[in-house]
Amino acid sequence: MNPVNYLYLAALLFTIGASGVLIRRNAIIVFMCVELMLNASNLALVAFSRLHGNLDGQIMAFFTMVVAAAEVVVGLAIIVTLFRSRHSASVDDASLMKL
Amino acid sequence: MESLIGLLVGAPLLGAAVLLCGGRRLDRAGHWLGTALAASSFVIGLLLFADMLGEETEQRAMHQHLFSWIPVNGFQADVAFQLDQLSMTFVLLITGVGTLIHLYSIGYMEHDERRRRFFGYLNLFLAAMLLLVLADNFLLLYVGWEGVGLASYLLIGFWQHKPSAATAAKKAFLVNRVGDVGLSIAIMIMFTTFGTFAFGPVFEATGETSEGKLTAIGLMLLLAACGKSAQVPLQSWLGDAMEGPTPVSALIHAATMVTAGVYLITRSGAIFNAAPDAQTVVVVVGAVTLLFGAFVGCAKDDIKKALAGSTMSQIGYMMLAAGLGPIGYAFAIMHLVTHGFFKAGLFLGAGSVMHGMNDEVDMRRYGGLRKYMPVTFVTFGLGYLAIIGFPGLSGFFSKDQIIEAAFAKGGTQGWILGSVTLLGAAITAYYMTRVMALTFFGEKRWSETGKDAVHPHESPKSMTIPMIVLAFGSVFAGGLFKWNESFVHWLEPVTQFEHGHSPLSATAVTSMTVVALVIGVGTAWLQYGRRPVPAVAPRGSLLTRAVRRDFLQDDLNHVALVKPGEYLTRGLVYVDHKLVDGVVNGTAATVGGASGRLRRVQNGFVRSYAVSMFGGAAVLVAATLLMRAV
Amino acid sequence: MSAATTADAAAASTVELAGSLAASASTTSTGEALQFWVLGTVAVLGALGTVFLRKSVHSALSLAGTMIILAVFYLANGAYFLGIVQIVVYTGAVMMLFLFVLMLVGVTAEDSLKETIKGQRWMAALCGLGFGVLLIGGLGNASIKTFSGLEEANADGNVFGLARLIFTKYVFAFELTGALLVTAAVAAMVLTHRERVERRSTQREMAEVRVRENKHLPPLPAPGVYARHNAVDIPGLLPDGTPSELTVNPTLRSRGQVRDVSAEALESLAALEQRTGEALGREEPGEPEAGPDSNPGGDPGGDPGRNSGGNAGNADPDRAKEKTK
Amino acid sequence: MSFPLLTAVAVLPAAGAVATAAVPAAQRTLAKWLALCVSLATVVLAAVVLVRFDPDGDRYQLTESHAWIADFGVRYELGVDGIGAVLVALTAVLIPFVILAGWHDADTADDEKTAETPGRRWRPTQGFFALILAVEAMVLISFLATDVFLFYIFFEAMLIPLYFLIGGFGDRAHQHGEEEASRQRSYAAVKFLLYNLAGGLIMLAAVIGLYAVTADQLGEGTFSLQAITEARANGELDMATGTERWLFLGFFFAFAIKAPLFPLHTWLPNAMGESTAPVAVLITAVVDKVGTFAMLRFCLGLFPEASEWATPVVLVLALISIIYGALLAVGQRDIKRLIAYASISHFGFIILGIFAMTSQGQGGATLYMVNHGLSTAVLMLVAGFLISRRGSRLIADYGGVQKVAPVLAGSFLVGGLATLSLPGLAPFISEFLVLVGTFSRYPVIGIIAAATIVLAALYVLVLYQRTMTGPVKAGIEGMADLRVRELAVAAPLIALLIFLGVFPKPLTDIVNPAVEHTLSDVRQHDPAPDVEAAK
Repeated sequence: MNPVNYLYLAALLFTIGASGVLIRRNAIIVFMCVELMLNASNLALVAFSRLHGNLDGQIMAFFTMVVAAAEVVVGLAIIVTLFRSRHSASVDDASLMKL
Repeated sequence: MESLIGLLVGAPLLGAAVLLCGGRRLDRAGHWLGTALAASSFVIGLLLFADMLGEETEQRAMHQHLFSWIPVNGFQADVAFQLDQLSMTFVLLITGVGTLIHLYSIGYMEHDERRRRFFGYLNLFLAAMLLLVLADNFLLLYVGWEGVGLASYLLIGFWQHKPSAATAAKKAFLVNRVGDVGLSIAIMIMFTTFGTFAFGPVFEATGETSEGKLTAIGLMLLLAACGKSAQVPLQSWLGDAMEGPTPVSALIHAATMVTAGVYLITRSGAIFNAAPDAQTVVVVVGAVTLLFGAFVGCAKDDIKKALAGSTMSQIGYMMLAAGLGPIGYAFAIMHLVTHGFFKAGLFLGAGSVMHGMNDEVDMRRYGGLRKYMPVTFVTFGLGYLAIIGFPGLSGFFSKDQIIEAAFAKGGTQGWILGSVTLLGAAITAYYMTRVMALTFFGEKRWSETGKDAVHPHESPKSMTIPMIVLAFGSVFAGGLFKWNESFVHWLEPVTQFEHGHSPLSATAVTSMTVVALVIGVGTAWLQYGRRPVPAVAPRGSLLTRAVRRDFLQDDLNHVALVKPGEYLTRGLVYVDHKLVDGVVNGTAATVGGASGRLRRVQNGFVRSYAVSMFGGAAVLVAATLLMRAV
Repeated sequence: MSAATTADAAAASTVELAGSLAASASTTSTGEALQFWVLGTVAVLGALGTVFLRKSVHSALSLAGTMIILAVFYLANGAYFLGIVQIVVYTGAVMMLFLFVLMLVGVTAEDSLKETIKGQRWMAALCGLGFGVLLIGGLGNASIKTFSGLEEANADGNVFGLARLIFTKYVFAFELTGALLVTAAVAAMVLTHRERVERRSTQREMAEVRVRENKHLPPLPAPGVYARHNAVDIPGLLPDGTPSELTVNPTLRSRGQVRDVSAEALESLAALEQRTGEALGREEPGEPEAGPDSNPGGDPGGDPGRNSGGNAGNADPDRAKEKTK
Repeated sequence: MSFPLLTAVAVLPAAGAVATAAVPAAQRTLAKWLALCVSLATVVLAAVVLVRFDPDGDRYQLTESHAWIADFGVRYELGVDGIGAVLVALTAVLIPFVILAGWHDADTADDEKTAETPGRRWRPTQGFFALILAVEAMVLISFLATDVFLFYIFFEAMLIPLYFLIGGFGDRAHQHGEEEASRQRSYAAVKFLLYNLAGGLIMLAAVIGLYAVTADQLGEGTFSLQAITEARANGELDMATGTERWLFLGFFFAFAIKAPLFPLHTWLPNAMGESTAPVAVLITAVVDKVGTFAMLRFCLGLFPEASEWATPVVLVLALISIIYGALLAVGQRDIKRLIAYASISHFGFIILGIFAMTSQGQGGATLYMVNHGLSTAVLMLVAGFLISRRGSRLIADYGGVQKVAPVLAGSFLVGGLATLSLPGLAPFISEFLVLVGTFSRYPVIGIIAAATIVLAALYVLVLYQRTMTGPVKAGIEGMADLRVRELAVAAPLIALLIFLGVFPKPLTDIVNPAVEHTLSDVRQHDPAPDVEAAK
């Protein structure tokens, strides 16, 4: 099997995740889509590491995971506070930056 | 001796400075100071005159170089004076008559609280006028030229509270400015042609350039002269200028300033001699103005305006003579001087009459005044005889010479000019007789009772003495000058006199002049002396009415210049505001609107920002791929 | 070291479980190809589900599925450690965190997929497609035929290899991530922590307030008064059958999770009337409604008496009982 | 190294500005006196410069040169040539009168502030005079800078204080009341700022372009005027025709806005009309001169060929400005706007003289800058005194002033006569030189320009007649004549006008050599008179 397939898959997932970020209004789902994108990139990294035969790619993926974890924590905290303040998890409701 | 020349100008200038900046504390003595300085300037003039007579005919011209005025590389203008016979003639006339009129004004302006300033202006005028005639280059002359313009502006508008006076002053200055444009352009042409505008070098170099340039210069100088000397077509201001106090009319608008044009043309005779076309134009202008002024003089009921018309006409004579070239210059100046005497005398007389008649100027409200103000009557009468050219009086000699010279021009031109001058003489006699009759003869058309009651009385000494002196001048000056051609020879070094060959003998011309005079006087006497004169002017024929309005000159200007000008400026103001400024503000508005629309893109929705981010990322990827591909 | 070995062991076992043979081999077996195509499809479906399912819980679950599949792919690609981490940390911890928050925000809250921002969806589609096409096109001209394999890299264990790199080459980054995690934890606490500024008011005080404001002097009605339901999210009915929002917990109200059953309650009442009417063999149905004007001369107050008393009197109990079932 | 005289000249007012701004709120009067003394001290320094300047010495004197932004070849280079010297003198001389005339201009604002904020954190009086001094400092620097970039910086920076002077301390007299006045003020201020910033922006592009060209051809780029002119002279630097023309246009545009040239003039009437008379004088008599000065020094000095190429257009535009400004002045109903349009006409003369490319023209233009500064100062400041008495800018509200306030009327008349360039007053000389200089190369333009002196007489005399003569209008009766302070403003300026009108030699001696240098930059010579040409 052509190793590039993994990359194709990664690209596909990444794109899907991105479109999800753009389409969904629910902050949590948007956030999940971000996670999806991160995972897609991780897949690509892992595949790269196998392609090149060294572990640096996996290290990158590892760091990505760590950072993702941190990001999730903070992000979810933000969502919760957001929800508390305006009783809704819709990203469109937090549109005070207009004009 | 030369060093005194500067003082000629300096004395009155000092007077002006002191009187204008001095403040109220000078109110009591100010007029005496002004008169004294004018007189001192006259005395200096006499000293220089005596000194000049001592010299040889050829060495008489004096120079005084004060300092370098405007030194810019090629362009060198100096403040330097040149006192030759021509200038000397003017100096004596200006300072002499000027002093007399200062004296006269002391009495005339007695009740005016701004008398100090009046004398300041008079001194300023003297200084400027002397600068004009003493300058040794055209640029300095230009300074004097505009200086007298300023002085006349200030003096015409002296009674500024009268709107009519203010307007007249403005008008005078503006019309003069038109002439000044001519003078400045003439100077520019001189500079580009000769590289200088000092009298000597320019006049010497006339031979080295084309006639066309000289004609251009000549015409421009003529334009200037027309403005200053109220010649057609720039004559319209002189009549209104009579709004000023009478002494002003006498000094500036009769004796001295208005004759500056004649001085200019005589002075630059060298240029005109080399430019016959320009000369012809000068002659034509002179002839036209001669008749124009004469007609106007016939129609006016305002005594000063009648005299103003006559001034125009007399200066027309001078212009004409000056236009004749070397055969005329001397006579032009001679007539100028004699005219200075008798016209000043006449104006002072008129002023004295007005003084006695509560400043009434309408001659139709005078009449039979000879009994009430004898001195005025006599002096005015002598002036009258002089101006109409009564044989033996000064006007006779000078005018007769001019008529002769006009015939001497030769050819049809000569005949035309001669007859015009003769006609002018007749008309002069006519309107002056009219003035005389209306004012001093006939039954009185005023009442000593009623609301506008007047009590005619003789004027104080300070006014009558100058009149008497001037009367003497107007009686004897001509004869003195004519005495074995003394005046002509006196001026010859400057204006190189040559005898014209008249087709008619001198006696013939003289007799014709006398005939014309008799005709004029006779008709006028029949019309005004015998029959009673209506106190209110009859409507008169169309021509009369036209002439009363200076041949509709002002209406013409109004229609041709003032109205269009007003519309033009209004239109331009609108254009500037709407169009020029509109473009600017329009641009600003466009930018503002555009950014306002662009602002809507910032809708605050995270997701639309995300879209643009993602799109940007896509573009970047595309770019990198393209880079690869290329 | 021991941790590493155990991890390796775990990894190995998982590899068996994943059925990926010779994962670290430079060549890919047909088995792996099969696995890729099958699981890949599922992963894509899961991703799509994440994006397009309306209930957030479902999205979360499908995402979790995708992640697990990815974990399998990691293992198949010889990233044993990451595979395990993916499952344990990501699918285990992170997704659970997501679910917690979901619960907090409201499980049933489903956001309509209807787009509110003009043109957003089209732009999104365009960008997504464009991006995907570009990426895939870009990968299209990559000419990679074979893996170079991870044998020597994973020679003494994948975890060992990673550890060597982490603690040598990437040690600073590692430290930084540590700092990052601590910061994140603190940040989360700070963000979610709510400072109580004033003393919590006691029950008595609240009662006094109510008296002062003179509203709801009695305690708020409990849900399920006159109700056939007694779930907390269903408002009790007032005597006239209309629901009373007051009976429901404000949180639910604010989430809009109040289920309104008044309508069905009312119609079930009507149905009851109906059936009782039939049971009593009443001729003209709907007579009680027409009552007042149908028989003006009829004995007034008869109906109610009959309704109540008669009903009670000769109603068949078991019939009624099985009716109510 | 010697004492940095030029720096001192510029720094003194700057320091004065800071000091004035720092004066505590309570002492308004102290601030005023401080500003006045500083400006007088600047006059002394400027006089020293004038004395130390040797007309026959080399072109730029008292030069200072220090590396500033070495990476971009920007240097702090000061130097004074004849033209700069007289303009420095003009600026230094005018500022004290501006300050003296504006003695009470900030009081109203100050009182209001005091009323609404007793704490008086904001100190209008101090601000007003500090801003004036700041403008002076910047103008002086831009007259002295021989480094294009240095010049540019201050050319732009002087907009900021002026913006506040116009907007913050504008004229409160307006026929439609206070708030209309303030609206007009802010409009004028913004317009002034945007207009000039637009010009400056384009100039910045040109400046950078210049750097690029020099960097391209001389190895390392430079902004130094002398370096560039030398390089041009000895052929090291040879710009492509197109490049040079674009750069020239970039510079010229900015300068044409600053020294309002039709059709870029419309900011001036607003700015002058809405600001108080002293500020208006500051704008038209001092700041705008930077524009014309820069045309002479930078446009001609840096881009000779392009200047020659552009000459016809510029001359026509200048001629249009002359006539257009005069006609619009005739049409104005607002005294200050009238003076503004008159200034536009005069700037037309200056630009005409500069681009006539003759020594008379350019010498005349330089003198014109000085004389126009003086004459406008007299006219505008006296008009300001008049307006401050009556509280209206409309000509129609005046009449018969000379009856109640003869001295005021007199000095107004003198200012007016200077504006119509009456012989004997300074402006005549410059105007005539410009006319002669133009005529000797472009006779037609010269004649048309000469004809406009009639228009000048028209608008001045009409203004004088309507305001000063005639019967005394209502509201004029009690009008006080010039006070001592006001007389102290008007009299010296008038004296200066007369003196320079009679004896301009001191100025011409300084200016002539500089003009020669400029002409040699553009490789032009005066046309010889026909008579000598014939020989």
